[in-house]
Amino acid sequence: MAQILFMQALNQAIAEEMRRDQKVFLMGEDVRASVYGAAANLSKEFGPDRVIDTPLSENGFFGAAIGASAVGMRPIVETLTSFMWVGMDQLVSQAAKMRYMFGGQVNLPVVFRCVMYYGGGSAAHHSDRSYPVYMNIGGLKVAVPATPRDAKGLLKTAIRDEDPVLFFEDGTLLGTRGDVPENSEVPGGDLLVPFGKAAVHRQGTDCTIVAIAGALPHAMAAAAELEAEGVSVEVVDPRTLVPLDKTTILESVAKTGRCVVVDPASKVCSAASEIMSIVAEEGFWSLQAPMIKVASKQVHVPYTPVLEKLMYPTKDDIKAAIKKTME
Amino acid sequence: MAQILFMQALNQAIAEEMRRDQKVFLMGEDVRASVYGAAANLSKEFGPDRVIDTPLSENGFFGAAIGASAVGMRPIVETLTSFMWVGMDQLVSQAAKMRYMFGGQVNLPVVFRCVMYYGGGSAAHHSDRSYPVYMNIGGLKVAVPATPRDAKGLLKTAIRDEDPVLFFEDGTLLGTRGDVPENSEVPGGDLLVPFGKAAVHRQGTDCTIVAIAGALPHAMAAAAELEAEGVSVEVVDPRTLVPLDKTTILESVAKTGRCVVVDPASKVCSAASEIMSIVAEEGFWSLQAPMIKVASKQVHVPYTPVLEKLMYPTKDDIKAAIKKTME
Amino acid sequence: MAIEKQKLMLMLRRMWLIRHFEETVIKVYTSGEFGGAAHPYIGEEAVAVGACVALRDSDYIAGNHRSHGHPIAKGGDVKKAMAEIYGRRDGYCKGKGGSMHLADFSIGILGESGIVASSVPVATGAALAAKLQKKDFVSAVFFGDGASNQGACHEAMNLGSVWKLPVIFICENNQYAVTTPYKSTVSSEHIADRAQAYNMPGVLVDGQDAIAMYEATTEAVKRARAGRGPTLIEALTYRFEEHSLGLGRIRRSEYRTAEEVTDWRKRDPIVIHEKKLLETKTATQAEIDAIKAETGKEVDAALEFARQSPFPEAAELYEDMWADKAMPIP
Amino acid sequence: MAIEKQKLMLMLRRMWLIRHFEETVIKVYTSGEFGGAAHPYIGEEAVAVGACVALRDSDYIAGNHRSHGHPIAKGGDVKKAMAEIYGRRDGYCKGKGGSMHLADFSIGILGESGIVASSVPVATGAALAAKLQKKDFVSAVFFGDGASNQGACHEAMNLGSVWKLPVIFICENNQYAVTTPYKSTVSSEHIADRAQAYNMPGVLVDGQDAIAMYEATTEAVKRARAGRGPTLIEALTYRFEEHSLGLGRIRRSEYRTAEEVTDWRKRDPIVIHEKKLLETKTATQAEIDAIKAETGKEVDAALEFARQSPFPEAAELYEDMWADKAMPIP
Ligand SMILES: Cc1ncc(C[n+]2csc(CCOP(=O)(O)OP(=O)(O)O)c2C)c(N)n1
Ligand SMILES: Cc1ncc(C[n+]2csc(CCOP(=O)(O)OP(=O)(O)O)c2C)c(N)n1
Ligand SMILES: [Mg+2]
Ligand SMILES: [Mg+2]
Repeated sequence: MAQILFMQALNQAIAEEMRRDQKVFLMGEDVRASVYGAAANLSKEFGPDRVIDTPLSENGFFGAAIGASAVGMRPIVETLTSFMWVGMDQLVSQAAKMRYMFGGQVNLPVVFRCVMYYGGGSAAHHSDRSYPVYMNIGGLKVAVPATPRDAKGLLKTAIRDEDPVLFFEDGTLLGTRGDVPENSEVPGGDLLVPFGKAAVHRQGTDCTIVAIAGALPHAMAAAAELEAEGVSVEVVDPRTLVPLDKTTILESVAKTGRCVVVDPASKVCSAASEIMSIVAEEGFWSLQAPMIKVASKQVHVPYTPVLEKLMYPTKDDIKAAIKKTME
Repeated sequence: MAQILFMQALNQAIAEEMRRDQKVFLMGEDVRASVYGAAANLSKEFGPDRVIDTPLSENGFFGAAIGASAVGMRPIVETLTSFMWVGMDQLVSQAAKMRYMFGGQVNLPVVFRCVMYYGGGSAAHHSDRSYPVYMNIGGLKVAVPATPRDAKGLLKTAIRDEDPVLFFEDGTLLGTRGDVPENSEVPGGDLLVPFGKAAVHRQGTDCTIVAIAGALPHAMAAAAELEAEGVSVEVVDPRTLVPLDKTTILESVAKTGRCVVVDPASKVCSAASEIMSIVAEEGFWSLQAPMIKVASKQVHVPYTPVLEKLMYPTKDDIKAAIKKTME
Repeated sequence: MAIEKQKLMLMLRRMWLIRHFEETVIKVYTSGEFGGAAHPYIGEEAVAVGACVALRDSDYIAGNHRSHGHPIAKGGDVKKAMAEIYGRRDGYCKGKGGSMHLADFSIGILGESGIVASSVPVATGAALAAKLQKKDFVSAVFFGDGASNQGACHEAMNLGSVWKLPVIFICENNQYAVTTPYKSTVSSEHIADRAQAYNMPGVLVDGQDAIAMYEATTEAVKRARAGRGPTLIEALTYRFEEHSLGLGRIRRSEYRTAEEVTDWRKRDPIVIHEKKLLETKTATQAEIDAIKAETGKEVDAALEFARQSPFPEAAELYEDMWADKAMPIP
Repeated sequence: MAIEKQKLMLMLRRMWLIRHFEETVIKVYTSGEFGGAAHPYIGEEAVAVGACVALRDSDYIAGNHRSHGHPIAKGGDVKKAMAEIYGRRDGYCKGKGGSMHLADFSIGILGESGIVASSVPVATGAALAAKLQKKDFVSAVFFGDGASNQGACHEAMNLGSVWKLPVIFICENNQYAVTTPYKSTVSSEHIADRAQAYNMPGVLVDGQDAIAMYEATTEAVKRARAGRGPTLIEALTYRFEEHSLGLGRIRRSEYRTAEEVTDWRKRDPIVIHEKKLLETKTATQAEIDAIKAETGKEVDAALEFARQSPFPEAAELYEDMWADKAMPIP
């Protein structure tokens, strides 16, 4: 077991899968120089044919990746979440729809690694947290790892998956450190975290927090502080949103009777909205109090730190929400 | 008062606003010939400078409309919802974000008329009902008229609005007929339906249906049939989703204690999910039973009619849901 | 270029297959047997056929909404194509795709795409795979004059060129995008001129002449297989029918004159090809007639097949979304 | 072309303003006074300045992430620009935009855009408005060599051309997109060559020479105001600094050589312009020194202004989303 950075976990996952399978390659803007970090040293090890710098043409090279995946390759595309709008047509009309519309004739084993920078003064054009959009579309798996271990294990799973995967890398977590087992320490010799299986990071009996991506550390901190105040909080991390492990969420709410959903995405039609709608419909009789949504404010991301810090869910917001449900 | 088609109501709204204000113009693919129908006769009346055929370049001409609106024009853009993915960057990065990111320096009075064809064998590439995506983004008003009267009144309001508006025209409603008052019959001499004000199309005491766009006729039919069975159903049509009139919805649920939300969009992260999350949080104590979501299946739209007809909410689905909440 | 008789006859066969197919679709469409949109390829047969006969089975193609001609030209099965348009389970996509989304991955047909220009990057990606896999297949993509204005075309052509990919961009310039003449939407004189902007050959071809298309494509294929990158071929052609079935409104709009249509109809690609076959004594009238008759029967059989094929079962709605069978449909 | 002294001196002034501004930003950035990205324009000053001095106040410009040079070149207020970068309420966007989103609609600055190429269609739309309003303003848009590969550029140039809009496309070819040389991403020899594909003039200009930029832009403006449509100007230039402040990782990657940087630094646009002013005896050294000193003080004052300006209040988070004051923020 080693303590490594989230960013290193991503790097390890890519390198291991590229070693394992010649069909896997990485493409994106400035990936050879690894401007963003997760591709560090990959071009040295794998050469320019498997670590490909692309022109600034998101729609074009997203499509090229999709096409390559349709005929036997396994591309990993690196991009920022905010640039996905530019390549949106390829994501929706091709990656998401091709398989169904062609009656299942084709698999598309392509992974889009979508970095979400936010919280660091990047302003409205560089701070999107748009995974809820892709949940609505269908046909795209959506991963939202919150720990280095899950980052590595889910990314390896994503690369081996036969369906297109959007893999959201939360910028606020990239510098966090956590235990990641060596492959030799795990059964099968490979750290593979399955899709569709939530992680219960903390057991509790009074209230459930469902915390998505970068919300997890805040949820854990809130839970720890509330424990001191005698409130027992269970923290559930869905890890993937498509597929969504609603069973674990519903079981937790059945136990606690209360639920706060924390989502760094914009509030309206968020992942939190979806989760709450499921609990409201399928877990209604478990609920002893209204659920509360703690999500980002429904404005664009302002540049100035004094405003930006008010945007996203904080530990205090979560604590306040839990206290309110406990009233 | 005249009985006119939904499509004619759109045509009247555009023509009246173009007559009223020289700054208003229409652009899109084949709008001069009015291939889609709502632009019928406009190029004859207003000439090719105010009814502009565009090249096939959604990102380019969406952006051109946004730019023109930023410097004093009031463009109306005609497109299909499915083609918005191609122009997504301009919708999100520019239309939605410009005002906030520039500190309120600019108004963007641009209307995108987004036709939603579905239910007629158009298959996955031509049948999107993606308004929930734009609800998440923020900065774009979202209208979903369900009657000819609202189509006309909301479109006129949209054209006069200083913010960008996405105006979704439900293809299943285009051929429906309804009462639309003459302008001379309405106060102020102009049929303007305000944004953010839901319509209660039918009063009831046992259960609330919130029905969006093309779901309305099915909801009304379900309500009528249930009345015969002794169930009193209230039907609420939000009319606009951004802004959303949650007060009317919550008041209705407070009265009925039950809620079924019907949405032609894909189920996950739908407008229905959002509305249910709001009621679950703010109307929890009114609820006497779980809410139920009746939305499109979470698959892409299949071509064959035998499968496509299973996609979207039907009157029977709605009736079944209401009966279930009444158990 | 001397072309073997077998290929020349194959061209005729496939053009007739497309012609019969489209005429049948028009006939049955009008009788209301199915709905949705269907974009006839009549008049443009030589473009796809000339190009595809220059390809191997292991090569890839992708196409657009005007979508029946390309797969048939590549050797697609008219039975499965017709059944798909009929929304039946034996269709190419089990009824899920319909007219605009025919595909046959078993013979390199990566699929027709309803979003204009959207398949151009995808086809470019197949060519990228050829390069990465060090295989010598090529990828050809058909798109319209209207499509050429889409950013997707620009990006894909640039990618194809800087990466020297074995991709062939085939623009079917049939003069209009729905009702809009390309002269009012394409700023260059010819679309082929744009090739210069991507440092690739741009070839203007008579799209009514299957042999000309075959020759231009053969050049492009050579270049592509040799690792010298893409070619842009602009085929000048015309659709003899309206943009799409079921859009009566277009017919009423006067975007093209009756004379123009008549003039172009005089340049029927099948007539042109048959004349050449006869003039060069490559084939006899009897051989030609036989091909016409055989393909007619093939399409009749396809229609029968389609009509007999069952509709999918309700449960199939939920199939084919995911390769992963464990995926729940919420 | 004889250019009035006033204009030549204005060029020098604005170049110095940008230079001081950027040097100050670099200095204070490194001291950690603010975060986010900031893309220095040092080395490229002549491009925006030469172009903007050829415009009127009533003309429009739009720009990109390398974003301080364009608005200052158009006559923007360095106080408001600096305060914006400091995230303060007196900034151009009240602190909401920051470095990448400076804008001043009162003098035609439609705003810098962080999404590469995204402002190109917007600027084209402003030109469309000129045509529809029958006004003679023009709209100029700055974008990089990297941006030229985006579909948005292709679509906007085509639109500008077919509609004969008064728009000027100014590509700042500083040789790289972050670490990627344009030679490996742009398939044409020069980006200006692409103009042919849109039937507009394509002009290759020495981007280190403000006068050359002024002249090329003046030509384009004439053409635009006369209703003859757009021009594509490619300015060959170089960024003397790294892509963006705060990206140490780029510095460590060897995408360009020290010699290359040194060589280009020898072609400092300010030095080149000053030399011309002296050689042609347009200005004395004293006049030049005075401009350098004055602009230095102006930027010092801007820094002071920015530091003194208050941060926005929490409630302002919810302001400016909507023109419509009645809009609820959910
Ligand atoms: C992105 C997109 N925009 C608009 C449409 C609607 N549409 C379908 S076909 C067509 C015209 C296409 O013209 P062209 O590319 O020349 O092909 P043709 O139909 O002439 O073969 C249009 C506008 C679409 N399908 N996709
Ligand atoms: C659509 C999009 N893709 C990627 C980026 C990340 N990015 C920011 S600047 C840049 C390079 C731009 O190069 P160029 O257009 O040449 O401008 P320069 O920075 O050289 O001035 C990249 C890749 C972005 N901001 N937007
Ligand atoms: Mg065409
Ligand atoms: Mg550059």
